[in-house]
Amino acid sequence: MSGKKIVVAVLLAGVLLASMLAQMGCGQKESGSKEPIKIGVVLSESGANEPLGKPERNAIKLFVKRLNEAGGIDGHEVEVIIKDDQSDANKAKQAMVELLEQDNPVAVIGSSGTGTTIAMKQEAEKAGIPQVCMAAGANIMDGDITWIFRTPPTATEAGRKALSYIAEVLKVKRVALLYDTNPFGSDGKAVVEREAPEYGLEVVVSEGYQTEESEEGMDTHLTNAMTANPEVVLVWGTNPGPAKIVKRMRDKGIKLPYVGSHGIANQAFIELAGEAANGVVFPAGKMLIYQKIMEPGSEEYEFIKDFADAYFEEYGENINTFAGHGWDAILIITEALKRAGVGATPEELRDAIESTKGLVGTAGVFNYSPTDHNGLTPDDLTMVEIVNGKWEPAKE
Amino acid sequence: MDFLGNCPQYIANGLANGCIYILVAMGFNIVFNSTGIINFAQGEFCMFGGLLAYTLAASLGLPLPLAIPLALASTAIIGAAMERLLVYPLRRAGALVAIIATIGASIFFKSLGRVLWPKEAYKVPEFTAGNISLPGATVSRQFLWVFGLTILSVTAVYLFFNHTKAGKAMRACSVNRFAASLVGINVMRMSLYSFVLAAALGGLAGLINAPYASYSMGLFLGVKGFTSAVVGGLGNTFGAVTGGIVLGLLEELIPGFLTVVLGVSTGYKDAVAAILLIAVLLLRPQGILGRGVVEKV
Amino acid sequence: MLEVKGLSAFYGNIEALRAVDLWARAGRITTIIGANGAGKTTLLRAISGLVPVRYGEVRYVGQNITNLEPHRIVKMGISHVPEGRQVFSSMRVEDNLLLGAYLRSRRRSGGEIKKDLQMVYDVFPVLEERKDQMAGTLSGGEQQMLAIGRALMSKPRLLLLDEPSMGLAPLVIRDIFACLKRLHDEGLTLLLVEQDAQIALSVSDYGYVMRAGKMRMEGEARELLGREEIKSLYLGEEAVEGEEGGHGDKI
Amino acid sequence: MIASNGGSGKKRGGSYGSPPRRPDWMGMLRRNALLLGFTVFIMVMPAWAVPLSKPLSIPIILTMRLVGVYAIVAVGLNLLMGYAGQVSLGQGAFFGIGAYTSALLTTKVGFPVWLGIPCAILVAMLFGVLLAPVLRLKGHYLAMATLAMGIVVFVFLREMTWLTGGNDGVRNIPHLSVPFLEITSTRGEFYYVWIVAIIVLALCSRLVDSRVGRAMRALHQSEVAAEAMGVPVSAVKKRVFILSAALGGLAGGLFAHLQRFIDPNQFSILLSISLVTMVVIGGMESVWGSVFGAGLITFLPKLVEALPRWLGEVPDWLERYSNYEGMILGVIIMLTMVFMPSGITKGMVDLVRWRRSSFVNPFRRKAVD
Amino acid sequence: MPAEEAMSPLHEGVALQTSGLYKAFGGLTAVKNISFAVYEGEIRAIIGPNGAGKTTLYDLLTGIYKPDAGRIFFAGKDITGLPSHRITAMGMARTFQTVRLFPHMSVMENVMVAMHHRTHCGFLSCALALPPSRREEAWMREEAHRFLHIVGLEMQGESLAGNLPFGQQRLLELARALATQPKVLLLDEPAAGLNAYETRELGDIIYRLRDMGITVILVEHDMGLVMRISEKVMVLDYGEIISEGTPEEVRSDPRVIEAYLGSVVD
Repeated sequence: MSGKKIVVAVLLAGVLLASMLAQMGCGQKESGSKEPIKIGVVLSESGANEPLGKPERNAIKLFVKRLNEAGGIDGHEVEVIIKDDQSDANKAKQAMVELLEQDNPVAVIGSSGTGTTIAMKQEAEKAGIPQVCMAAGANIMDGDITWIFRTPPTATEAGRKALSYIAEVLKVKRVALLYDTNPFGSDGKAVVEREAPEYGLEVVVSEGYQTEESEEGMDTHLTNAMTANPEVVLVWGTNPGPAKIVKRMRDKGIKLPYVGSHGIANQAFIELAGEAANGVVFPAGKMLIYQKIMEPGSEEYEFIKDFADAYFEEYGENINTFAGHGWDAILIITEALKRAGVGATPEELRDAIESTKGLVGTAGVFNYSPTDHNGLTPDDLTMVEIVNGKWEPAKE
Repeated sequence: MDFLGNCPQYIANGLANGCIYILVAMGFNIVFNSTGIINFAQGEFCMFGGLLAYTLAASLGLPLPLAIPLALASTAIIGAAMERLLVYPLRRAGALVAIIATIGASIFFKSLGRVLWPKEAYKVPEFTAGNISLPGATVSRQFLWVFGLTILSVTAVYLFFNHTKAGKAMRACSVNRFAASLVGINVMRMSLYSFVLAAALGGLAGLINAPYASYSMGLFLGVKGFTSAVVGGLGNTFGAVTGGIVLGLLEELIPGFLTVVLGVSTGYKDAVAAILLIAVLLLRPQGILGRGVVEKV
Repeated sequence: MLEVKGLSAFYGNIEALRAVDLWARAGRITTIIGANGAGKTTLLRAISGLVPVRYGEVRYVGQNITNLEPHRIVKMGISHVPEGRQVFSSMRVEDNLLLGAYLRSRRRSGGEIKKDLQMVYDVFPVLEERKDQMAGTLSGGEQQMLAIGRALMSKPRLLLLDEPSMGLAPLVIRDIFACLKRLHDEGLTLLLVEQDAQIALSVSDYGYVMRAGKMRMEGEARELLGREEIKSLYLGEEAVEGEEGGHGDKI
Repeated sequence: MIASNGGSGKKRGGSYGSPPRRPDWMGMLRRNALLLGFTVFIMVMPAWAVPLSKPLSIPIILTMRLVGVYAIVAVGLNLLMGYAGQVSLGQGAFFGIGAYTSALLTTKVGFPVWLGIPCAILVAMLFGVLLAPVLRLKGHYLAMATLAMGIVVFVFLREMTWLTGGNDGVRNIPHLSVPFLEITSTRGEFYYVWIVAIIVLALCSRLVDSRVGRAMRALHQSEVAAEAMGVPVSAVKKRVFILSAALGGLAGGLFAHLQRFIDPNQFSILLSISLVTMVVIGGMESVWGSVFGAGLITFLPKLVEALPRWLGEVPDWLERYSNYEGMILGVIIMLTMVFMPSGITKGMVDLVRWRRSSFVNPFRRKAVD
Repeated sequence: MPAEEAMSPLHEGVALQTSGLYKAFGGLTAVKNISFAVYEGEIRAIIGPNGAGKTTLYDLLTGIYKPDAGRIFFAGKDITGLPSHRITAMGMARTFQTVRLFPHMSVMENVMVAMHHRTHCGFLSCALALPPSRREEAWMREEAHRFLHIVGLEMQGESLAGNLPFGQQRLLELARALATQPKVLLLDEPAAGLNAYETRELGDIIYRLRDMGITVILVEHDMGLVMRISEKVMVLDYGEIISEGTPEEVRSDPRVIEAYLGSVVD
């Protein structure tokens, strides 16, 4: 017992010491002329949504760096406090509360995934602070939407875009839906099953798969789906599942058209699926192929080009959709701050965001309104087709 | 009926997955026989096999016939390191400690895999691309490799255990460790060999499970492999063959049946292996062949 | 050939051996007899490195082999036939025998191993008849022969035998001992541990009697065979008890 | 004392009078001293932790709420794994079942929270009863069976969308409450959780030193001997399993109302494994060790996350700690098992006492013991 | 033993009786047709060479194994096939050949475990430390102390069982078995590993137990002890009873001598 006490004592002493050190270290911070504007960011930098969180983080950091170099907002620097939620709703909520309690940010950005965003949303509502999320889940906007805004197109927009493509361009009726059993996939499944009748389509089978399954496992799902005699295969998931499916489909000589989700709007899909990727059509933000569908010199074109060049210079990578979502999120907040003024209350800032109109972002033109906090419409999306391993605009 | 018409395809898919499970399960059995522990990091060996093959073949551009043996050898070295640094020091520890230590290793390996290969998946080159049509089913050419290499590995392992001195010595250790040390077999060395062999088998499973490998595949394959080992009778090296095939087939046939005949969600597919594992453990712990060992008090 | 000096060993917390001295001369059969629980098995296991030695030392042809790893000791030419036979039951008889030659390089002495295998088959013809059977299916006596044969395959200079008679029918015991005698005649040194004093001493040259982890008596085998005290050492008598009562170690 | 009449020798000159024995209350006091000390420590914690949180950049109280929740479930797991020696890699399942029960009852049926949590306990216990047959298995088999159990529960939580909402999860779960009072502040939640946790800890530390606890520990060390001493081994195991399920359910219930949003992915195998890690690092057979383990595992990422703020600019890799958190945890687990198999708390106690007993270099070839 | 006697209802004064016990493991018959009766207050020794089936017989009696054939009667009831803890609760306790203490528990706790079946407080009562459980706990401590006193370990109550020297571990095992309040106590090689002094002390303790009314059965290799304390000796060889009688009778029985010393060759 006495040994245990000693341990406890040592621990206590350690904590006290650490706290003293920390206090010393903290004194140096307040050197800037004006107090910085704090924006909290919660991202999935690890875990299942890591491919989303990392580019988002890069974009946000880059945006802020450029903004501050340009003098910040009214001479105030912008400081982002980035936390990782590890793709876990519980950690996201924890991170959110930490931000609220410790840093008093004017707004928060986050998170990358649907579950994590919902966990944060509840806290944003409770605290009354604007939140801009980068998750696509349609169900995020269920319930109260006072404080939450979003930058990416949702499953609803993407789903509608894909369904209208199936109905109007492909002109077929029977849809086989394969979806990932993860949150992204099940969200898409819900949207597709709900919206399909409006486009006169019939979802003849919906088959859930797990993205880790082997190609043969996917083949079983595909076989199950083919029993229903579909005319098109619609796959709603993130890598690598859709790549396995399309590869398998083409290997087996199934010639049906393959329509994907915006979850495969990245280079990784092309790498993973190889040859089989050719002919795959999916809805995506126009940014993906902006050089091909936009007029050079137009506002959108220049905005995206600026972003793409800066991003490439900083990180040596090409932009992708997720980086774009992060860029849009911080853009929307900072633009609103400029309009509402640095000292704006959360309510004023929220109203400023809600009044955003015609703001050109990477994902499209944002128009928020009291009833619509998604900002985008299906028209901000475009159907992309993979041709020879490159993204091309699909025939409309 | 549609379901019956699909059956050849389900069976082909089941066999292909079953082959992978067999390789993983044999790894479990070999280690269990020579050390008496279940290596929870066995699935991570598959991860290393697949991802190392990717790095060597796709990133470094080595030709496949060179890249694959190198990937296997590296995985085997990882296995050896794990044995020397973790299993050997714990040779006298109880089951609980061993279980947790190998779980620790599995967490470590997985995280290491994520740091080294952070993307959600990598494409491991296939040995030969393309596919073959059979009546009622289409299989990839890779399937032939999987099938062939599994048969080859099982045969090789069989020959090793029955016709080589080292193999017989390893068997002797698993039959009677005490007597093995009496005839001059270095029992701890055999434990090292078993890890090397198990890691190599796991690595092979990981890399022929092509074309996709990711850091997260370990748990998935580990659970399936262990289930196969138990279904075939834990410790029975060749029971793994039965176990792997049974699990592989059930895993494709049951969801096929559920969707096509009953129209129930296939999301439950993930639970097939787990439920089978619990059922076999409770009802027939010696495995369906009944020749495995049942753990004593 | 083998010299044990002041050997003490523990089994867990039990002090199984207390300062044991022993000398096995080359070319002779030395026997240790004693009732069960006397520490005979522990002694053999300590010699072959299976039980750690706490105090004392074991010397074999002049070298100190105390606490060497078992496989090194086998390599030096000491082979141990364990109590209860311990054959590899789910392996073939011939594989069992070949495993006995595990430490010998097949490349260098492949021919010799074959010859030795034939030699074992000559000594125990029944093993040749059953060479493809699983060892576990043999009878007790056959398993004992297999265990001895396996030990011979390492080409030992000293053979340690632990209770070769245990659980066997008298006729079979006689066969086994006849074989041991024959091996001895061929020049092998034997260290035998037995409970069956009569048969063991009758084939031996020199004998030790153990009781409660100590050597209590030693002498030429023939002489020991005649002594009455042996019986009391086995079946216990107050006289013996009293003699040691005085110097029992304190705990 | 009736003892030694009749026998021929009474060696130790024992008198017939009452033997010198240490009064029982001394031990009780000592045990309770730790408990009381800890309670005081927790109760005054906000006083010093709140002002410290900001400069340290570690949200101490906020994190401590979760530590309390994890401590409850880890203590339950420790009873099962550390004391009774039955490995479970599926404890997250009971946690999830508890969380979902209370969340669904309060959001869909309209139960008050203070009724939902007891229901969570009951339902988790019910599942404990249903799943108890796995206890027939031992060692590795049990470990794998419980792992499978965790997977099955996870898949069903995800797939039974009509009940659980599937991946959409359950949201807007009410705050923790006692009758007539909803608790919404962090500090309130902290006290709520820790009062429950301290009660659980007190009960558990009593339990392990009682008749039942002794039976548990005995069967861990030798089932045959325990059975031979009249301990109904399988019944005791089963009860401990159900108890640990109940504590899992309780913690899950609290968790649901703290987080107010749950989805199946929070209750995957990873949770079970990190619970095992807490128990192991804190120390098997140690109620307080589990609290320490829960604290360490929960605070470690916070500490690393805070480092950049203490040190100013730090390299990018340090900032992305969560990427290699697994490596660090894995190494900690392996080192603990190799060098301090009884856990860090006990290992440290041993080191402090300069007792080398549990610190024999395991890499040495020969152990002369 | 004549079979008809074994099959008949228990005689007055018989503590434990078996009839025709058989147990085989794989192909090996470990125990063959064992029938015997032990009378109340007797000290009975079972001896025999290694592998004679003594420990298996114990395992059958205490319910660790189920016999393939035959019956066991104890305390007037047929206890064949009952689980171990039930048999213990009925009043038969045992010690183990290889000490099976609970090494990480204190000496006192080891003994208290053995009182499990005599106490009743459940999880709730124990966790809440309700008055009944506290009373019970106090009573158990007192009882445990009493048993430790019998074997002379009362001073070591708080030390860890695993840290005791071996001789004391044997004694503790004995105290633990006593704490189950047995009518019949089965000792499995209690003197193995003890020195002469300790063995002698053990003999005295066994006498004392007999005087307390406990029937003692012991399997033992230390013939000095066996011959000194037992009233009747039973000799097992190859799983069968080959001789039964007083120590003197057994010692001079040629079959016993042969079993131990072996037959004369030539």
